[in-house]
Amino acid sequence: MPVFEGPFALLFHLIEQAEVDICNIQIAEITAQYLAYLHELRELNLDVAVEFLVMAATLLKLKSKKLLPGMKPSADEAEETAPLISSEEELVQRLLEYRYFQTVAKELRLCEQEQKRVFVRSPGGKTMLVNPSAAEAAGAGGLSCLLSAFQQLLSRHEALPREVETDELSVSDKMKQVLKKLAGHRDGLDFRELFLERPSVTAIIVTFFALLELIRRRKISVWQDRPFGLLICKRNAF
Amino acid sequence: MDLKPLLEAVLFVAEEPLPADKIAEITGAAVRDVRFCLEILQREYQASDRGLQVMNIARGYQLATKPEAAATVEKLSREENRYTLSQAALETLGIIAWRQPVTRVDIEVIRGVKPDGVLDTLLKRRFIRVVGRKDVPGRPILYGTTREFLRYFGLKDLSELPAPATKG
Amino acid sequence: MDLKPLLEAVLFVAEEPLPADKIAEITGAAVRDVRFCLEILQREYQASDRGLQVMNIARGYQLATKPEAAATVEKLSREENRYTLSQAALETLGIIAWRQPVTRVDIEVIRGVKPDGVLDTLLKRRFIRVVGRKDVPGRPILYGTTREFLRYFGLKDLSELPAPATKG
Repeated sequence: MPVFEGPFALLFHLIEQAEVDICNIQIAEITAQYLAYLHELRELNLDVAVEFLVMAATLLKLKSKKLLPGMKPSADEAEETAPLISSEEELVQRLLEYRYFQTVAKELRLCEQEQKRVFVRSPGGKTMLVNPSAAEAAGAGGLSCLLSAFQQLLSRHEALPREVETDELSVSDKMKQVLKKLAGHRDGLDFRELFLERPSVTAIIVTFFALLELIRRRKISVWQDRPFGLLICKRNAF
Repeated sequence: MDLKPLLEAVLFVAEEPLPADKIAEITGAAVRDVRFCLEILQREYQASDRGLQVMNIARGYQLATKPEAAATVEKLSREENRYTLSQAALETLGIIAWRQPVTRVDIEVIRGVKPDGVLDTLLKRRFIRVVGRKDVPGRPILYGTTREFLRYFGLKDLSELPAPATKG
Repeated sequence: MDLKPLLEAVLFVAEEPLPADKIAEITGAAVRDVRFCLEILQREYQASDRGLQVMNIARGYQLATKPEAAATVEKLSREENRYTLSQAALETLGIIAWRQPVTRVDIEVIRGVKPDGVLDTLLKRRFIRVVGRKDVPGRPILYGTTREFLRYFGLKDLSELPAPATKG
Protein backbone atom coordinates (compact mmCIF):
# COMPACT_ATOMS: atom_id res chain seq x y z
CA MET A 1 0.00 0.00 0.00
CA PRO A 2 1.79 3.15 -1.14
CA VAL A 3 1.61 6.20 1.11
CA PHE A 4 0.83 9.61 -0.37
CA GLU A 5 1.56 12.89 1.29
CA GLY A 6 -1.50 14.60 -0.06
CA PRO A 7 -4.46 14.23 -2.40
CA PHE A 8 -2.53 15.63 -5.37
CA ALA A 9 0.21 13.06 -4.92
CA LEU A 10 -2.43 10.32 -4.92
CA LEU A 11 -4.26 11.76 -7.95
CA PHE A 12 -0.98 11.95 -9.76
CA HIS A 13 -0.19 8.37 -9.02
CA LEU A 14 -3.61 7.31 -10.31
CA ILE A 15 -3.23 9.37 -13.49
CA GLU A 16 0.20 7.92 -14.14
CA GLN A 17 -1.11 4.42 -13.54
CA ALA A 18 -3.93 5.00 -16.03
CA GLU A 19 -1.36 6.38 -18.46
CA VAL A 20 -3.50 9.33 -19.46
CA ASP A 21 -2.48 12.91 -20.02
CA ILE A 22 -3.43 15.26 -17.22
CA CYS A 23 -5.42 17.38 -19.68
CA ASN A 24 -7.51 14.37 -20.73
CA ILE A 25 -8.47 12.87 -17.41
CA GLN A 26 -11.87 11.25 -17.07
CA ILE A 27 -13.35 12.67 -13.90
CA ALA A 28 -15.69 9.73 -13.30
CA GLU A 29 -12.90 7.20 -13.65
CA ILE A 30 -10.41 9.05 -11.54
CA THR A 31 -13.03 9.64 -8.85
CA ALA A 32 -13.83 5.94 -8.70
CA GLN A 33 -10.16 5.02 -8.38
CA TYR A 34 -9.57 7.72 -5.81
CA LEU A 35 -12.47 6.53 -3.66
CA ALA A 36 -11.34 2.94 -4.01
CA TYR A 37 -7.96 3.88 -2.56
CA LEU A 38 -9.53 5.68 0.39
CA HIS A 39 -11.75 2.70 0.94
CA GLU A 40 -8.72 0.43 1.08
CA LEU A 41 -7.12 2.70 3.69
CA ARG A 42 -10.26 2.42 5.78
CA GLU A 43 -10.23 -1.35 5.46
CA LEU A 44 -6.70 -1.34 6.83
CA ASN A 45 -7.87 0.85 9.70
CA LEU A 46 -5.51 3.60 8.61
CA ASP A 47 -6.27 7.20 9.29
CA VAL A 48 -7.38 9.19 6.28
CA ALA A 49 -6.23 12.77 6.50
CA VAL A 50 -8.89 15.43 6.10
CA GLU A 51 -7.30 16.78 2.89
CA PHE A 52 -8.02 13.45 1.21
CA LEU A 53 -11.64 13.60 2.25
CA VAL A 54 -12.02 17.18 1.03
CA MET A 55 -10.62 16.12 -2.33
CA ALA A 56 -12.99 13.16 -2.42
CA ALA A 57 -15.92 15.50 -1.85
CA THR A 58 -14.58 17.86 -4.50
CA LEU A 59 -14.24 15.07 -7.03
CA LEU A 60 -17.76 13.87 -6.31
CA LYS A 61 -19.05 17.39 -6.69
CA LEU A 62 -17.20 17.86 -9.98
CA LYS A 63 -18.61 14.58 -11.22
CA SER A 64 -22.17 15.50 -10.30
CA LYS A 65 -21.70 18.97 -11.72
CA LYS A 66 -20.93 17.34 -15.00
CA LEU A 67 -24.20 15.49 -14.79
CA LEU A 68 -26.06 18.53 -13.53
CA PRO A 69 -24.37 21.49 -15.21
CA GLY A 70 -26.56 24.06 -13.49
CA MET A 71 -25.13 23.43 -9.97
CA LYS A 72 -22.95 26.18 -8.53
CA PRO A 73 -20.13 25.66 -6.02
CA SER A 74 -20.74 26.97 -2.53
CA ALA A 75 -19.19 30.38 -2.02
CA ASP A 76 -18.80 30.38 1.75
CA GLU A 77 -15.10 29.77 2.14
CA ALA A 78 -13.30 30.65 5.31
CA GLU A 79 -10.53 33.24 5.09
CA GLU A 80 -7.60 31.10 6.12
CA THR A 81 -8.32 27.97 4.12
CA ALA A 82 -7.52 27.07 0.57
CA PRO A 83 -10.37 27.77 -1.87
CA LEU A 84 -12.12 24.64 -3.10
CA ILE A 85 -11.72 23.50 -6.65
CA SER A 86 -14.86 24.50 -8.52
CA SER A 87 -14.36 23.17 -12.03
CA GLU A 88 -12.65 20.42 -13.92
CA GLU A 89 -10.43 22.97 -15.66
CA GLU A 90 -9.34 24.24 -12.29
CA LEU A 91 -8.52 20.71 -11.17
CA VAL A 92 -6.38 20.23 -14.25
CA GLN A 93 -4.74 23.60 -13.64
CA ARG A 94 -3.94 22.64 -10.05
CA LEU A 95 -2.53 19.31 -11.12
CA LEU A 96 -0.31 20.97 -13.70
CA GLU A 97 0.94 23.44 -11.14
CA TYR A 98 1.54 20.64 -8.70
CA ARG A 99 3.57 18.81 -11.34
CA TYR A 100 5.53 21.97 -12.09
CA PHE A 101 6.63 22.25 -8.48
CA GLN A 102 7.49 18.57 -8.42
CA THR A 103 10.10 19.34 -11.07
CA VAL A 104 11.18 22.44 -9.16
CA ALA A 105 11.77 20.22 -6.13
CA LYS A 106 13.80 17.88 -8.30
CA GLU A 107 15.99 20.78 -9.43
CA LEU A 108 16.49 21.85 -5.85
CA ARG A 109 17.39 18.28 -4.91
CA LEU A 110 20.10 18.32 -7.57
CA CYS A 111 21.46 21.60 -6.21
CA GLU A 112 21.40 20.13 -2.73
CA GLN A 113 23.26 17.02 -3.82
CA GLU A 114 25.85 19.04 -5.68
CA GLN A 115 26.33 21.26 -2.67
CA LYS A 116 26.75 18.23 -0.42
CA ARG A 117 29.87 17.43 -2.39
CA VAL A 118 31.39 20.74 -1.43
CA PHE A 119 32.78 21.19 2.05
CA VAL A 120 33.46 24.30 4.04
CA ARG A 121 35.29 24.54 7.31
CA SER A 122 33.01 23.65 10.16
CA PRO A 123 32.24 26.51 12.50
CA GLY A 124 34.36 26.40 15.60
CA GLY A 125 36.31 23.45 14.32
CA LYS A 126 39.85 24.71 14.56
CA THR A 127 39.76 26.43 17.87
CA MET A 128 36.87 25.90 20.20
CA LEU A 129 34.95 28.92 19.03
CA VAL A 130 31.40 29.75 19.86
CA ASN A 131 29.17 30.33 16.90
CA PRO A 132 28.93 34.06 16.28
CA SER A 133 25.28 33.82 15.35
CA ALA A 134 24.57 31.95 18.56
CA ALA A 135 26.51 34.60 20.44
CA GLU A 136 24.47 37.28 18.70
CA ALA A 137 21.27 35.50 19.58
CA ALA A 138 22.51 35.36 23.13
CA GLY A 139 22.79 39.14 23.16
CA ALA A 140 25.84 41.16 24.08
CA GLY A 141 28.27 39.02 25.98
CA GLY A 142 26.04 35.98 25.93
CA LEU A 143 28.90 33.61 26.47
CA SER A 144 30.66 35.73 29.04
CA CYS A 145 27.51 35.96 31.12
CA LEU A 146 27.15 32.20 30.86
CA LEU A 147 30.71 31.87 32.09
CA SER A 148 30.29 34.24 34.99
CA ALA A 149 27.02 32.59 35.97
CA PHE A 150 28.82 29.30 35.87
CA GLN A 151 31.65 30.59 38.01
CA GLN A 152 29.17 31.95 40.54
CA LEU A 153 27.52 28.59 40.62
CA LEU A 154 30.83 26.88 41.20
CA SER A 155 31.86 29.29 43.94
CA ARG A 156 28.50 28.85 45.65
CA HIS A 157 29.07 25.17 45.37
CA GLU A 158 32.48 25.39 47.01
CA ALA A 159 30.77 26.75 50.10
CA LEU A 160 28.74 23.56 50.34
CA PRO A 161 30.07 20.37 51.85
CA ARG A 162 31.61 18.05 49.25
CA GLU A 163 29.55 15.18 48.02
CA VAL A 164 30.56 11.82 46.79
CA GLU A 165 30.50 11.85 43.01
CA THR A 166 28.45 9.03 41.60
CA ASP A 167 27.17 7.97 38.21
CA GLU A 168 28.31 11.01 36.25
CA LEU A 169 26.70 11.66 32.90
CA SER A 170 28.72 12.31 29.78
CA VAL A 171 28.40 15.67 28.06
CA SER A 172 26.38 14.09 25.25
CA ASP A 173 24.01 12.44 27.73
CA LYS A 174 23.67 15.73 29.52
CA MET A 175 22.97 17.50 26.22
CA LYS A 176 20.07 15.15 25.59
CA GLN A 177 18.85 15.72 29.12
CA VAL A 178 19.04 19.50 28.79
CA LEU A 179 17.22 19.45 25.45
CA LYS A 180 14.52 17.28 26.95
CA LYS A 181 14.13 19.59 29.90
CA LEU A 182 14.02 22.70 27.69
CA ALA A 183 11.46 21.07 25.40
CA GLY A 184 8.90 21.51 28.13
CA HIS A 185 9.66 25.23 28.43
CA ARG A 186 9.06 26.86 25.07
CA ASP A 187 9.54 30.36 26.48
CA GLY A 188 12.86 29.46 28.01
CA LEU A 189 14.08 28.31 31.37
CA ASP A 190 16.13 29.99 34.08
CA PHE A 191 19.71 28.79 33.77
CA ARG A 192 19.80 27.85 37.45
CA GLU A 193 16.90 25.43 36.96
CA LEU A 194 19.34 23.17 35.18
CA PHE A 195 21.39 22.84 38.37
CA LEU A 196 18.66 22.26 40.91
CA GLU A 197 19.53 18.96 42.53
CA ARG A 198 22.74 20.21 44.25
CA PRO A 199 25.01 18.58 41.71
CA SER A 200 28.64 17.65 42.16
CA VAL A 201 31.30 19.88 40.65
CA THR A 202 31.73 17.43 37.79
CA ALA A 203 28.02 17.47 37.10
CA ILE A 204 28.05 21.27 37.01
CA ILE A 205 30.95 21.25 34.57
CA VAL A 206 29.37 18.56 32.44
CA THR A 207 26.13 20.54 32.28
CA PHE A 208 28.08 23.67 31.47
CA PHE A 209 29.95 22.03 28.63
CA ALA A 210 26.72 20.49 27.42
CA LEU A 211 25.25 24.01 27.26
CA LEU A 212 28.27 25.36 25.40
CA GLU A 213 28.14 22.54 22.91
CA LEU A 214 24.39 23.03 22.40
CA ILE A 215 24.98 26.73 21.76
CA ARG A 216 27.75 25.91 19.32
CA ARG A 217 25.46 23.53 17.47
CA ARG A 218 22.72 26.17 17.48
CA LYS A 219 20.39 23.85 19.35
CA ILE A 220 19.74 26.34 22.12
CA SER A 221 20.02 30.07 22.75
CA VAL A 222 21.06 31.73 25.95
CA TRP A 223 20.38 35.33 26.85
CA GLN A 224 19.88 37.72 29.71
CA ASP A 225 16.63 39.61 30.12
CA ARG A 226 18.59 42.62 31.42
CA PRO A 227 22.17 43.32 32.51
CA PHE A 228 22.98 41.06 35.47
CA GLY A 229 19.48 39.66 35.16
CA LEU A 230 18.32 36.10 34.90
CA LEU A 231 20.08 33.90 32.40
CA ILE A 232 17.49 32.22 30.18
CA CYS A 233 18.10 29.07 28.13
CA LYS A 234 15.78 28.28 25.25
CA ARG A 235 15.62 25.40 22.83
CA ASN A 236 15.81 26.34 19.15
CA ALA A 237 13.61 23.38 18.14
CA PHE A 238 14.99 22.39 14.77
CA MET B 1 50.59 41.71 3.73
CA ASP B 2 49.15 42.36 0.29
CA LEU B 3 45.43 42.37 -0.29
CA LYS B 4 45.21 39.05 -2.12
CA PRO B 5 46.83 36.87 0.58
CA LEU B 6 44.85 38.80 3.16
CA LEU B 7 41.62 37.92 1.36
CA GLU B 8 42.69 34.29 1.31
CA ALA B 9 43.17 34.34 5.09
CA VAL B 10 39.86 36.11 5.65
CA LEU B 11 37.92 33.65 3.49
CA PHE B 12 39.61 30.78 5.31
CA VAL B 13 38.48 32.02 8.70
CA ALA B 14 34.96 33.10 7.71
CA GLU B 15 32.22 30.68 8.65
CA GLU B 16 29.80 31.78 5.96
CA PRO B 17 29.82 33.48 2.57
CA LEU B 18 31.19 37.02 2.94
CA PRO B 19 29.88 39.82 0.73
CA ALA B 20 32.58 41.94 -0.93
CA ASP B 21 31.63 45.06 1.03
CA LYS B 22 31.97 43.20 4.33
CA ILE B 23 35.44 42.05 3.26
CA ALA B 24 36.33 45.60 2.26
CA GLU B 25 35.26 46.78 5.68
CA ILE B 26 37.40 44.19 7.45
CA THR B 27 40.49 44.70 5.31
CA GLY B 28 40.14 48.46 4.97
CA ALA B 29 40.49 48.15 1.18
CA ALA B 30 38.21 49.58 -1.50
CA VAL B 31 35.34 47.34 -2.56
CA ARG B 32 36.55 47.56 -6.16
CA ASP B 33 40.02 46.32 -5.22
CA VAL B 34 38.51 43.54 -3.12
CA ARG B 35 36.40 42.35 -6.03
CA PHE B 36 39.38 42.48 -8.35
CA CYS B 37 41.65 40.47 -6.06
CA LEU B 38 38.89 37.97 -5.29
CA GLU B 39 38.50 37.33 -8.98
CA ILE B 40 42.22 36.67 -9.34
CA LEU B 41 42.12 34.38 -6.31
CA GLN B 42 39.11 32.60 -7.74
CA ARG B 43 40.92 32.01 -11.00
CA GLU B 44 44.09 30.81 -9.28
CA TYR B 45 42.13 28.24 -7.33
CA GLN B 46 40.51 27.00 -10.52
CA ALA B 47 43.82 25.40 -11.51
CA SER B 48 43.59 21.62 -11.49
CA ASP B 49 46.38 21.27 -8.95
CA ARG B 50 44.29 23.07 -6.33
CA GLY B 51 41.84 21.26 -4.08
CA LEU B 52 39.82 24.28 -3.03
CA GLN B 53 37.62 26.81 -4.80
CA VAL B 54 36.39 30.32 -4.15
CA MET B 55 32.64 30.03 -4.46
CA ASN B 56 30.30 32.81 -5.34
CA ILE B 57 27.23 31.96 -3.33
CA ALA B 58 24.50 33.67 -1.36
CA ARG B 59 25.69 37.08 -2.55
CA GLY B 60 29.10 36.45 -1.02
CA TYR B 61 32.38 34.62 -1.39
CA GLN B 62 33.28 31.40 0.34
CA LEU B 63 36.27 29.09 0.30
CA ALA B 64 35.24 25.45 -0.08
CA THR B 65 36.60 22.14 -1.29
CA LYS B 66 36.15 21.15 -4.91
CA PRO B 67 33.44 18.55 -5.60
CA GLU B 68 36.05 16.14 -6.99
CA ALA B 69 37.50 15.82 -3.49
CA ALA B 70 34.12 14.87 -2.00
CA ALA B 71 34.65 11.13 -1.65
CA THR B 72 37.85 11.66 0.35
CA VAL B 73 36.84 14.69 2.37
CA GLU B 74 33.56 13.05 3.34
CA LYS B 75 35.49 10.60 5.48
CA LEU B 76 36.59 13.47 7.69
CA SER B 77 33.40 15.43 7.98
CA ARG B 78 30.65 14.95 10.47
CA GLU B 79 27.52 13.02 9.68
CA GLU B 80 25.32 16.11 9.82
CA ASN B 81 26.32 16.82 6.28
CA ARG B 82 24.52 13.75 5.05
CA TYR B 83 21.22 15.03 6.34
CA THR B 84 19.04 16.08 3.42
CA LEU B 85 15.72 17.90 3.27
CA SER B 86 12.49 15.92 2.99
CA GLN B 87 10.55 15.92 -0.26
CA ALA B 88 7.78 17.95 1.40
CA ALA B 89 10.31 20.55 2.56
CA LEU B 90 11.86 20.79 -0.91
CA GLU B 91 8.48 21.23 -2.61
CA THR B 92 7.39 23.87 -0.14
CA LEU B 93 10.72 25.65 -0.42
CA GLY B 94 10.43 25.53 -4.22
CA ILE B 95 7.03 27.20 -4.10
CA ILE B 96 8.28 29.91 -1.74
CA ALA B 97 11.44 30.53 -3.76
CA TRP B 98 9.76 30.76 -7.16
CA ARG B 99 6.56 32.52 -6.10
CA GLN B 100 7.68 34.70 -3.19
CA PRO B 101 6.19 36.37 -1.32
CA VAL B 102 3.58 33.70 -0.61
CA THR B 103 1.11 32.92 2.16
CA ARG B 104 0.42 29.64 3.88
CA VAL B 105 -2.75 29.28 1.82
CA ASP B 106 -0.88 29.89 -1.47
CA ILE B 107 1.30 26.92 -0.59
CA GLU B 108 -1.65 24.81 0.48
CA VAL B 109 -3.43 25.49 -2.81
CA ILE B 110 -0.45 24.22 -4.79
CA ARG B 111 0.54 21.27 -2.62
CA GLY B 112 -2.94 20.22 -1.52
CA VAL B 113 -1.63 19.78 2.02
CA LYS B 114 -1.43 22.17 4.95
CA PRO B 115 2.21 23.25 5.18
CA ASP B 116 2.31 24.12 8.90
CA GLY B 117 4.88 21.61 10.13
CA VAL B 118 7.10 22.06 7.10
CA LEU B 119 7.02 25.86 7.42
CA ASP B 120 8.17 25.59 11.02
CA THR B 121 11.09 23.39 9.98
CA LEU B 122 12.08 25.78 7.21
CA LEU B 123 11.82 28.77 9.55
CA LYS B 124 13.96 27.06 12.17
CA ARG B 125 16.58 26.18 9.59
CA ARG B 126 16.47 29.80 8.48
CA PHE B 127 15.71 28.88 4.87
CA ILE B 128 12.64 31.12 4.90
CA ARG B 129 11.53 34.18 6.83
CA VAL B 130 8.47 36.33 7.33
CA VAL B 131 8.67 39.18 4.83
CA GLY B 132 5.40 40.93 5.67
CA ARG B 133 1.65 40.52 5.66
CA LYS B 134 -0.68 40.35 2.71
CA ASP B 135 -3.14 43.21 2.39
CA VAL B 136 -6.27 41.04 2.39
CA PRO B 137 -8.78 40.23 5.15
CA GLY B 138 -7.04 38.33 7.95
CA ARG B 139 -3.70 39.86 6.90
CA PRO B 140 -1.98 36.48 6.41
CA ILE B 141 1.80 36.23 6.85
CA LEU B 142 3.94 36.38 3.71
CA TYR B 143 7.04 34.18 3.44
CA GLY B 144 10.21 34.58 1.38
CA THR B 145 13.56 32.82 1.15
CA THR B 146 16.76 33.86 2.93
CA ARG B 147 20.50 34.03 2.20
CA GLU B 148 20.84 30.76 4.07
CA PHE B 149 18.55 29.21 1.43
CA LEU B 150 20.91 30.45 -1.30
CA ARG B 151 23.94 29.20 0.61
CA TYR B 152 22.48 25.74 1.24
CA PHE B 153 21.67 25.21 -2.42
CA GLY B 154 24.86 26.88 -3.65
CA LEU B 155 23.02 29.65 -5.49
CA LYS B 156 24.46 33.10 -6.06
CA ASP B 157 21.13 34.90 -5.95
CA LEU B 158 17.47 34.31 -6.79
CA SER B 159 18.02 34.99 -10.49
CA GLU B 160 20.11 31.82 -10.51
CA LEU B 161 17.15 29.62 -9.62
CA PRO B 162 17.23 26.80 -12.14
CA ALA B 163 14.28 26.80 -14.50
CA PRO B 164 12.42 23.51 -14.30
CA ALA B 165 12.41 21.54 -17.53
CA THR B 166 8.65 21.78 -18.12
CA LYS B 167 6.59 24.75 -17.15
CA GLY B 168 3.41 22.64 -17.16
CA MET C 1 41.96 14.39 -8.40
CA ASP C 2 45.72 14.33 -7.84
CA LEU C 3 47.15 13.78 -4.41
CA LYS C 4 48.34 17.34 -3.78
CA PRO C 5 44.97 19.10 -4.35
CA LEU C 6 43.34 16.29 -2.41
CA LEU C 7 45.65 16.95 0.54
CA GLU C 8 44.80 20.64 0.34
CA ALA C 9 41.08 19.83 0.56
CA VAL C 10 41.64 17.39 3.42
CA LEU C 11 43.70 19.85 5.47
CA PHE C 12 41.11 22.54 4.81
CA VAL C 13 38.27 20.50 6.25
CA ALA C 14 40.16 18.83 9.11
CA GLU C 15 39.33 20.15 12.54
CA GLU C 16 42.66 19.26 14.08
CA PRO C 17 46.23 18.59 13.02
CA LEU C 18 46.34 15.43 10.94
CA PRO C 19 49.32 13.08 11.13
CA ALA C 20 50.70 11.96 7.77
CA ASP C 21 49.66 8.34 8.35
CA LYS C 22 46.08 9.39 9.07
CA ILE C 23 46.05 11.41 5.85
CA ALA C 24 47.47 8.42 3.98
CA GLU C 25 44.67 6.29 5.38
CA ILE C 26 41.99 8.76 4.26
CA THR C 27 43.39 9.34 0.80
CA GLY C 28 44.50 5.78 0.19
CA ALA C 29 47.97 7.01 -0.77
CA ALA C 30 51.33 5.83 0.54
CA VAL C 31 52.60 7.68 3.62
CA ARG C 32 55.80 8.52 1.75
CA ASP C 33 53.86 10.16 -1.10
CA VAL C 34 51.69 12.04 1.38
CA ARG C 35 54.73 13.45 3.14
CA PHE C 36 56.29 14.42 -0.17
CA CYS C 37 53.19 16.24 -1.42
CA LEU C 38 52.64 17.91 1.93
CA GLU C 39 56.14 19.31 1.77
CA ILE C 40 55.49 20.72 -1.70
CA LEU C 41 52.20 22.17 -0.51
CA GLN C 42 53.92 23.64 2.51
CA ARG C 43 56.52 25.30 0.32
CA GLU C 44 53.93 26.63 -2.11
CA TYR C 45 52.01 28.26 0.71
CA GLN C 46 55.22 29.89 1.94
CA ALA C 47 55.10 32.25 -1.07
CA SER C 48 54.45 35.80 0.03
CA ASP C 49 51.29 36.07 -2.07
CA ARG C 50 49.60 33.36 -0.01
CA GLY C 51 47.66 34.13 3.15
CA LEU C 52 47.67 30.63 4.59
CA GLN C 53 50.33 28.22 5.78
CA VAL C 54 50.67 24.48 6.29
CA MET C 55 51.70 24.16 9.91
CA ASN C 56 53.50 21.23 11.41
CA ILE C 57 52.10 21.00 14.90
CA ALA C 58 51.07 18.37 17.41
CA ARG C 59 52.72 15.70 15.27
CA GLY C 60 50.37 16.56 12.45
CA TYR C 61 49.71 19.00 9.65
CA GLN C 62 47.24 21.83 9.78
CA LEU C 63 46.19 24.62 7.47
CA ALA C 64 46.13 27.99 9.24
CA THR C 65 46.30 31.68 8.51
CA LYS C 66 49.73 33.36 8.46
CA PRO C 67 50.61 35.51 11.47
CA GLU C 68 50.80 38.62 9.27
CA ALA C 69 47.05 38.30 8.65
CA ALA C 70 46.26 38.10 12.35
CA ALA C 71 45.18 41.71 12.87
CA THR C 72 42.67 41.52 10.01
CA VAL C 73 41.43 38.05 10.77
CA GLU C 74 40.95 39.04 14.40
CA LYS C 75 38.37 41.63 13.31
CA LEU C 76 36.37 38.89 11.72
CA SER C 77 36.50 36.58 14.68
CA ARG C 78 36.04 39.29 17.27
CA GLU C 79 32.48 38.20 17.82
CA GLU C 80 33.62 34.64 18.08
CA ASN C 81 34.23 34.42 21.78
CA ARG C 82 37.16 32.24 22.60
CA TYR C 83 37.09 30.21 25.72
CA THR C 84 39.98 31.35 27.80
CA LEU C 85 41.49 29.12 30.40
CA SER C 86 41.23 30.28 33.99
CA GLN C 87 44.38 31.00 35.95
CA ALA C 88 43.77 27.86 38.00
CA ALA C 89 43.39 25.77 34.87
CA LEU C 90 46.58 27.18 33.36
CA GLU C 91 48.58 26.52 36.53
CA THR C 92 47.28 23.00 36.79
CA LEU C 93 47.89 22.35 33.14
CA GLY C 94 51.42 23.64 33.54
CA ILE C 95 52.12 21.25 36.38
CA ILE C 96 50.77 18.33 34.40
CA ALA C 97 52.65 19.28 31.25
CA TRP C 98 56.03 19.64 32.94
CA ARG C 99 55.72 16.89 35.53
CA GLN C 100 53.67 14.27 33.75
CA PRO C 101 52.57 11.73 34.68
CA VAL C 102 51.22 13.21 37.89
CA THR C 103 48.51 12.35 40.38
CA ARG C 104 45.84 14.55 41.88
CA VAL C 105 47.84 14.71 45.12
CA ASP C 106 51.04 15.78 43.28
CA ILE C 107 49.14 18.77 41.93
CA GLU C 108 47.56 19.55 45.29
CA VAL C 109 50.99 19.54 46.94
CA ILE C 110 52.31 22.08 44.44
CA ARG C 111 49.29 24.36 44.22
CA GLY C 112 48.04 23.98 47.78
CA VAL C 113 44.49 23.57 46.50
CA LYS C 114 42.51 20.49 45.60
CA PRO C 115 42.50 20.43 41.79
CA ASP C 116 39.33 18.37 41.34
CA GLY C 117 37.19 20.88 39.46
CA VAL C 118 40.08 22.06 37.32
CA LEU C 119 41.09 18.52 36.42
CA ASP C 120 37.56 17.77 35.33
CA THR C 121 37.55 20.88 33.18
CA LEU C 122 40.84 19.98 31.57
CA LEU C 123 39.69 16.42 31.00
CA LYS C 124 36.48 17.61 29.37
CA ARG C 125 38.42 19.98 27.15
CA ARG C 126 40.66 17.07 26.26
CA PHE C 127 43.78 18.93 27.33
CA ILE C 128 44.68 16.11 29.71
CA ARG C 129 43.92 12.43 29.90
CA VAL C 130 44.32 9.50 32.23
CA VAL C 131 47.59 7.80 31.33
CA GLY C 132 47.55 5.06 33.98
CA ARG C 133 47.67 4.42 37.69
CA LYS C 134 50.57 4.96 40.05
CA ASP C 135 51.92 1.81 41.65
CA VAL C 136 51.43 2.95 45.26
CA PRO C 137 48.72 2.10 47.80
CA GLY C 138 45.34 3.32 46.57
CA ARG C 139 46.64 3.23 42.97
CA PRO C 140 45.85 6.89 42.25
CA ILE C 141 45.14 7.98 38.70
CA LEU C 142 48.02 9.46 36.67
CA TYR C 143 47.36 12.37 34.31
CA GLY C 144 49.24 13.49 31.22
CA THR C 145 48.66 16.02 28.44
CA THR C 146 47.06 15.28 25.07
CA ARG C 147 47.53 16.18 21.43
CA GLU C 148 44.72 18.70 21.86
CA PHE C 149 46.90 20.43 24.48
CA LEU C 150 49.78 20.67 21.98
CA ARG C 151 47.47 21.94 19.29
CA TYR C 152 45.88 24.58 21.48
CA PHE C 153 49.25 26.02 22.43
CA GLY C 154 50.73 25.53 18.98
CA LEU C 155 53.39 23.07 20.09
CA LYS C 156 54.80 20.39 17.85
CA ASP C 157 55.58 18.02 20.69
CA LEU C 158 56.36 18.03 24.38
CA SER C 159 60.05 18.67 23.79
CA GLU C 160 59.03 22.14 22.59
CA LEU C 161 57.73 23.08 26.02
CA PRO C 162 59.83 25.99 27.21
CA ALA C 163 61.98 25.06 30.22
CA PRO C 164 60.55 26.74 33.31
CA ALA C 165 62.90 29.12 35.10
CA THR C 166 62.48 27.46 38.47
CA LYS C 167 61.74 23.78 38.60
CA GLY C 168 60.20 24.10 42.08
